Amino acid sequence: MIFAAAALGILVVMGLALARAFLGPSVYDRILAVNMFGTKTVLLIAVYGFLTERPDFLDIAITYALINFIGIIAVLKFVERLDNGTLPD
Amino acid sequence: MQRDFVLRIIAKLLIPYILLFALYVQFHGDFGPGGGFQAGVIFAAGIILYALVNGFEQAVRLVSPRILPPIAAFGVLLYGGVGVVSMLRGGAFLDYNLLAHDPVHGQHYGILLIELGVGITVASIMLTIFYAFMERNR
Amino acid sequence: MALLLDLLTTLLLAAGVFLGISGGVGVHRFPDFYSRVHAAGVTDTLSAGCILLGLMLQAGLTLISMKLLFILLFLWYTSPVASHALTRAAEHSGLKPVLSEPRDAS
Amino acid sequence: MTHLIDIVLLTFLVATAIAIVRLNSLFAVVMLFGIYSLITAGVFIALDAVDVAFTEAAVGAGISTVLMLGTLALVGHRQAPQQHSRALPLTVVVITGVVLLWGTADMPRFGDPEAPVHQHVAPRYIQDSPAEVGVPNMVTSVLASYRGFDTLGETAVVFTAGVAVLVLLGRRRRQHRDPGSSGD
Amino acid sequence: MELLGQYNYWVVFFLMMTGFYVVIARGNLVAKIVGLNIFQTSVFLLYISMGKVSGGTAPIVADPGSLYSNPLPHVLILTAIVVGVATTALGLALVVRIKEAYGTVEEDEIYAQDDPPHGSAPALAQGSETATADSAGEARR
Amino acid sequence: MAYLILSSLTLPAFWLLLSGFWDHGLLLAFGALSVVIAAGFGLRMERLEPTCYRPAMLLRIPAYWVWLTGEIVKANIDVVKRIWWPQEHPISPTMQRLHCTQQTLLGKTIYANSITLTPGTVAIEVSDNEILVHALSGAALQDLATGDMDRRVTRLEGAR
Amino acid sequence: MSLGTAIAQNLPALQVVLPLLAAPVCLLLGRGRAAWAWATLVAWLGLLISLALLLQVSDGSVLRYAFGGWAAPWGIEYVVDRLAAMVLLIVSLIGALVLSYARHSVDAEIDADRQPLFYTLLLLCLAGLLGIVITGDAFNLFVLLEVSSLSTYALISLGRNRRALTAAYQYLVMGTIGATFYIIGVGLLYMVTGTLNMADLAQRLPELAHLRTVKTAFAFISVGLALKLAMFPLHLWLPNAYTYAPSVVSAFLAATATKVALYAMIRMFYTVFGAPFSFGTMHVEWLILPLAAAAIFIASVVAVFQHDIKRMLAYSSVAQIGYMLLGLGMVNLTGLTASLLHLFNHALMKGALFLALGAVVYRIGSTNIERMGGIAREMPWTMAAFVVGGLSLIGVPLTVGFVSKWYLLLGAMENGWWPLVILILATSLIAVVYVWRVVEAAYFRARPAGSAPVSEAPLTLLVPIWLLALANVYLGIHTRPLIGLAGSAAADLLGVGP
Amino acid sequence: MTDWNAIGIVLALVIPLGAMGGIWLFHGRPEQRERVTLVAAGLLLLVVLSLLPSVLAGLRPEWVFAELFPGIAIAFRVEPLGMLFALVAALLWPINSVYSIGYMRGNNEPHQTRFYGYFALALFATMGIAFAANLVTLFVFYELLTLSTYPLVTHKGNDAARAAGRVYLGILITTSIGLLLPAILWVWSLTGTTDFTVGGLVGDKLQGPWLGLLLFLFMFGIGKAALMPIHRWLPAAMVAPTPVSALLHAVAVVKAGVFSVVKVIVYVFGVDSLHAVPAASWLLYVAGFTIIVASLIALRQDNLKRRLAYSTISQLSYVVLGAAILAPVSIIGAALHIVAHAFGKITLFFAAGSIYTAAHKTEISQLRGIGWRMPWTMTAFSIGALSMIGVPPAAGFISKWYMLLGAFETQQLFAVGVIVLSTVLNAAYFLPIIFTAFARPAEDDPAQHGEAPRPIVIALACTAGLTVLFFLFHQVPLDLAGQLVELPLSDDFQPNGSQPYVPPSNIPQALP
Repeated sequence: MIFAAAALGILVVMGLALARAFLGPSVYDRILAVNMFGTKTVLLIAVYGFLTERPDFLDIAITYALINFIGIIAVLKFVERLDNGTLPD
Repeated sequence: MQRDFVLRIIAKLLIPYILLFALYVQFHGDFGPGGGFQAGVIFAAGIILYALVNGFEQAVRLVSPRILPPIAAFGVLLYGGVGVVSMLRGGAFLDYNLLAHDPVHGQHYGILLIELGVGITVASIMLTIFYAFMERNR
Repeated sequence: MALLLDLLTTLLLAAGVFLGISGGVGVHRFPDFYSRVHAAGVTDTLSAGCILLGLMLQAGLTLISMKLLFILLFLWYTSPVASHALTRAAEHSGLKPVLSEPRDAS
Repeated sequence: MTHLIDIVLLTFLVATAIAIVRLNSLFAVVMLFGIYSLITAGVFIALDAVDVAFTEAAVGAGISTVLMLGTLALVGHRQAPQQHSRALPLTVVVITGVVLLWGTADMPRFGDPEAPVHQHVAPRYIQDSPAEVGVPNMVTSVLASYRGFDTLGETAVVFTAGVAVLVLLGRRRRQHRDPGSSGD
Repeated sequence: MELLGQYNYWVVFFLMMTGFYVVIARGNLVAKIVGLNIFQTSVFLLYISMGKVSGGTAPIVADPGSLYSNPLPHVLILTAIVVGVATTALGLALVVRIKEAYGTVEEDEIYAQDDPPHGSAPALAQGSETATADSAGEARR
Repeated sequence: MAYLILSSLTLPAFWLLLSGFWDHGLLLAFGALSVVIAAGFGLRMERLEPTCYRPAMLLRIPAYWVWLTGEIVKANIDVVKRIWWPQEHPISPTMQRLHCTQQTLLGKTIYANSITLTPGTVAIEVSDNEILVHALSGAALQDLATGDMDRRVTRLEGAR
Repeated sequence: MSLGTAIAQNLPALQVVLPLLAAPVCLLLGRGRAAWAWATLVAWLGLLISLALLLQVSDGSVLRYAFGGWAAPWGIEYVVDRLAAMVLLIVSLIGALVLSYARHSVDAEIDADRQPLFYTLLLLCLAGLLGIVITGDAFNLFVLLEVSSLSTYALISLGRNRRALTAAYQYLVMGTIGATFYIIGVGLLYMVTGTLNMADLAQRLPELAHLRTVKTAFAFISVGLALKLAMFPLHLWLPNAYTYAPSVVSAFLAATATKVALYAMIRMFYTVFGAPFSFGTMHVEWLILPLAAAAIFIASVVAVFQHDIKRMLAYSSVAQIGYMLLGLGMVNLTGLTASLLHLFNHALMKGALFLALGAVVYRIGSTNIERMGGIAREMPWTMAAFVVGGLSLIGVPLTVGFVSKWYLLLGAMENGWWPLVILILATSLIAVVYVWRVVEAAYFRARPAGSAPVSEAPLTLLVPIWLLALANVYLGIHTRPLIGLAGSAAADLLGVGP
Repeated sequence: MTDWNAIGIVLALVIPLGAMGGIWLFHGRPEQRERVTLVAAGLLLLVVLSLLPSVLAGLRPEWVFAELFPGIAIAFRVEPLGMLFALVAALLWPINSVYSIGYMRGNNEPHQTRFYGYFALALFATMGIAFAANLVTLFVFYELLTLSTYPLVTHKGNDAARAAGRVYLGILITTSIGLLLPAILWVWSLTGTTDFTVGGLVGDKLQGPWLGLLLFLFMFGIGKAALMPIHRWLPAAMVAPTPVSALLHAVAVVKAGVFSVVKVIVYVFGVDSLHAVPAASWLLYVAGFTIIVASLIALRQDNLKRRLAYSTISQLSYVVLGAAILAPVSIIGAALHIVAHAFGKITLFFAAGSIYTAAHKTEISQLRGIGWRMPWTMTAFSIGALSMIGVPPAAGFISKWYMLLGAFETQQLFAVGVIVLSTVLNAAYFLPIIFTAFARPAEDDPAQHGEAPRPIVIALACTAGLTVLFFLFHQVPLDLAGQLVELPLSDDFQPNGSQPYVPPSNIPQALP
């Protein structure tokens, strides 16, 4: 039960992050929100594993964390290439 | 070279573990989630991280794009080879039962090998694709 | 003992979720990008730590715990790097922070 | 409980999808697509499809997004405003959607263990594969053994894509285009 | 719950149609690819939804007597995901080449260049430059 | 060399802890192979761009972590307060360049990461001997400016 | 276990696996010439296999091959019946001829460093197409469809004109939508039946025919495949794709790709859903017939106004697909026979025509009708083959085109659809017009001013062209085997005795 | 194929085809090329003649090339009408070849290889039409003839020629695919066969108006018969060099049309069944209309070849008329008219070409006094013209006579009237030419020219002679034509009408 509550709580955080991602306003806010969303997903999966008593999903959580990180780095590398003054919103 | 070293150092620290994790996923696909495809992608992702952080020239020195297509071809052929061997042993294509004396062992070997083929192909192809995009980006 | 562990887990998870929600709220309440980074940092560090630790307590001294530990380590390794890279990129692109006092140039 | 998580995640998905339709910045669209994939992967986990979630996370949120970003870096992230009327696409989409919804009426209930899907082919995989194939992960045994040829095809698809991308973007010795093609 | 017994499918269909709409309504070639991905991803959801068994668990052998979800859709979708990423990669590569060849990735401008309606083609290519340039200032807030 | 020792210890450990099949010959063989591959890549990267590793660091780092965790907890509490009770605990974002004394890149990296890891402060830019820090409040920055963390990291680095 | 037995027992698998595994080898070979030789060898071996398969099933037996030794609904099986064998034969025949032809043409049109890749893709495409034909699994069909589609997109994009890129992109988007629609349909079918095997589906669907889900699935599969086979309003990708692709690719695709998609559609309508459902319940012919008629008429007319001959032939292909669909929609034995015949014959004629155009491109670098003026005097053999193909396209007796059109007319008359008879005749007349334009330009115009004199195409190009052209004539005269095959395949489909 | 006759059929087809190959082979060597043409023409004549005895003896040699589907075959059978047609074509090809050599060389025409090559191909098609055993075969060779003559029509290669060629091809192909092919299909779907059958195929299978419709499809589908209003291609085709106009548009092509018409009426419909259907009688009126109107138009043409062309249209409709009268005797007349008109019209065209070659004149008004400069030519012209009008001792008389006989016998007063009126009109447009050529004094004609080159004159003389000879010795054609309607025609049957004709009892006497 506690896991369920925790999962719900994490979902709430994810929702907040998602809202920030939609709202922006700057591209960095979005990236930040995406990153936050990703790490919360990692936690959610971990909790979910315990919730369903199949904790061997943790590999997926590791993958998520990894992919999230690489994704963020890729986004930042992309943003770096943009010429000044033409930031996307 | 000295700019942005935080990222580079952490990445370099992490990448061997990422690769090892990928290989873990590769070889434990039988027991848990994962398998050749996921492993291949993660392996490629590890190298991609390196390429992102260190730039194309440096990444090419780590893994040359020229060797990748042959590796990918090898992966497909490994997969197909398992099928061909099972065919030569008198079974149908990809009938792993015939790969060992015990069918279940045969299945196990067969699955390991073809997963390996998938992993090799996927990793090298993903990297090839990424390199191709990155090269244009220079 | 088991009850104690459960209780501890409950506490840790609750703390983690609370911290997470705090971070989520902070991301909305704080005025500019740079300050939001701090709020996000809350969720990435202690929130994640509490939750994972709580789970580890449940799993005991097993491989599952080790994996949870790996996740935690990974998060703690990468999240500051990501934040740093993010703010660095923002700074470079000319995104100006909202500051309460003039920027110290020293 | 898993249903609740499922519903919340689906709600996130819908929100993301709507945002993708409404946002004009390609960059944001691509990033939201990354999120979309990530949420999808979450839904997959909630629906017990761990292997799929694994793959979707690695591919959709990872490789696809990275490739899209790489493309944006090359082609620019600006998008021209919509000029065409949206009536035609909307009509097509609505018709397709209505057909699909019409078809749901006779679908088995979501999660129903009595659904035909769970009655015919799958039981053998679930009951016999551990003995026949000897691999605990049924997805792996189906993927690699029962439907091993599909997987060979899948590998071939990946290989094809790699070769295709090499054909398109690989290093070339000389350009071979009609005049009028302007490099960027 | 009985009434909403198929909510999953409904949502999935909505998502599918959203992706489909993006594919056919957007003129930007990259956006089309994104739409295609959303479309396909939603189809994956459809398959996985039908494989779910209430109260079931992931199809990896666990305690005896567990109820497992159907592994077959998972296998199919694993394959489909791979196909999807392959298509995406190829599509994006094409977009890159189109950009190099035409200088734009907007469908209308490409058609205008290939079959100039009446005016000169290059004039049309500048149409998009002003389209989203106004976002720069906004981002500095 | 240091890197080789480091990785020859941690990589197999990582594998074994992930795998959990400690008595499965085939998998152990694959594990060995995998470790060799991963270490091979690591060495290759190391050769392309060496980082100065010191085995001694490995011994000192747990203690640092414990201290850092404490800092993180404190900082978290501070930020959470500012989030929920903005009236009582208003934020006052500040940005400042701080001196840093680490000599190696690794050391600077650890310092910068530590700064970022503690909520309330973010290292934006690291240059030769300065770190540009953004802080949520002047107090957080003041803490940092005392140089406590800087010294600890430098000690961890084990300067020659 | 001797090699011979292994091969003999695994022919259905080898048909697809051989080119599939030959593709990476082709990539490993690395040099254009070696890759070509290897690909050609493989293609000819594939032709031999398909001939052997045809012989094995010519008595009406059905060959079933279970991959991995897993029996049908659990594993993937390959099914070869007469219909499949026939389509396999034409695909592998075209593959073998096109590859034999490819060397010089590819040398001229594709950079040397791209050539191994090109042959790799061509082999993959071949493998995918053959697989679609032979597979008995609805999902496996999708996978192989994607193998062939992806390689096709890349092959098209190799065309020299930059519009090849947009054509490939357009095809990619539409093709992917089509494939996605297809898997939606397959998914819905799976949802109500629990199986993916076509034979199994066919067995289970009749009792589920009342379900809306099945009907929806039918609609999606139909639309998806219609996109792939360029059915009339969904054909927009085809003209550009065929026009701007390299010559070899145009020939290969025009002769095989849409045919295979049509084959898949026939399989779905007749084998999986069954004619009673497809036509009795869904009345898909009410949709197909008007669209096919529109395709035939509009595309034919549009073809007349094209300046680029490749484009003209592409529009003609749209029209010809209309003919095939027309036969399909007649829902009688004759119509279906006509459809299958035309499927086969159109591959022969379009193969010959596009290969001949490839030879023209090889020499003058263009297929614009203005620049082809008087070319027949300089390339008499090439243009003679073109004329033979053109006559076949028109449907002149003693060519294969006549055979299929005749059966089409018969099918229409059998149903008493006289307007269709008139339509078929009228569009044949339009075909005369567009073929004649080329003949007039090539034979009765002077070479455009300032064009350098050219010589006849090399023998390596001419031989495959002429093999196809002669096949057009030979099979137009000795019609028995083909008609027998198509007729019995159609009878198999309709379940009305051999 | 063991039978000589079957071999004969094959040879009759192979020889022209081989000639075409040979001509292409000797591209650029005129001597060899012309020799090939002549040798092939001679051989063909011999082969066709060799088939004659068996046909006269009542045999019907057959050769099946390929059976495409059950009931559809490419097959050949030599029957009397086809024999007659083949004979005419084979007889005139050598003569025409001689003429062509003179004409082409005399005018220094380009693309001679193409010319001779397609000429041989056209002959191949003609032979195929003549011997076709069923509608499908007929159709195939009919189309081949159209296509193979296109290069000849557009021989000049200028825009005018190409435009004319487009009209030519457009009308012929459109009608054949749009009307003839459906008709064939209809027949096939009705009867399951398309073989020409004595007594008709569709006789009892179709009712009144439907039969009329089928007849309509056939008659206008066979565009080469040039029934109005689809006659436009024929004047258009006159842009071709004269040998083409001569052999093809006086003999092969147009005769292929009327030949097909007769064949269809006799072997597909059957005279009896058409007789029984009022709806089929429109053909008579259309034919009559065409005869009269075409003659009237011919009257107004000043260009010699155009006048001849319209004359051809008119004369072709005689054949149709003869068939449409539906009396056995008139059908004999129709068959004979195919021959008679061929001889006459080829002579006229030869003469026109001769005038063009020697004097480069194309208009009738320019011909004043030319008769004395080119006596051979104009004499032959006169004989041809008389044959057209139907004056003894020229061939035209015989055929017109039989037709008239049939018309009287069936009391088709309309037909009688048409024949009489048209004879007057024929005279009206031919006699002035002769008059101009011989009786009007030559005007200022600075360029002194004499007779045309010798090959032309020889050919001209041959055909003029044939025209006369036909009048005198028409037994063989008559026998053949008699077999067509299964009438035993005795040796002493004379065309002077002294012996009353006894109609077979199975032919209805009264008008429908």
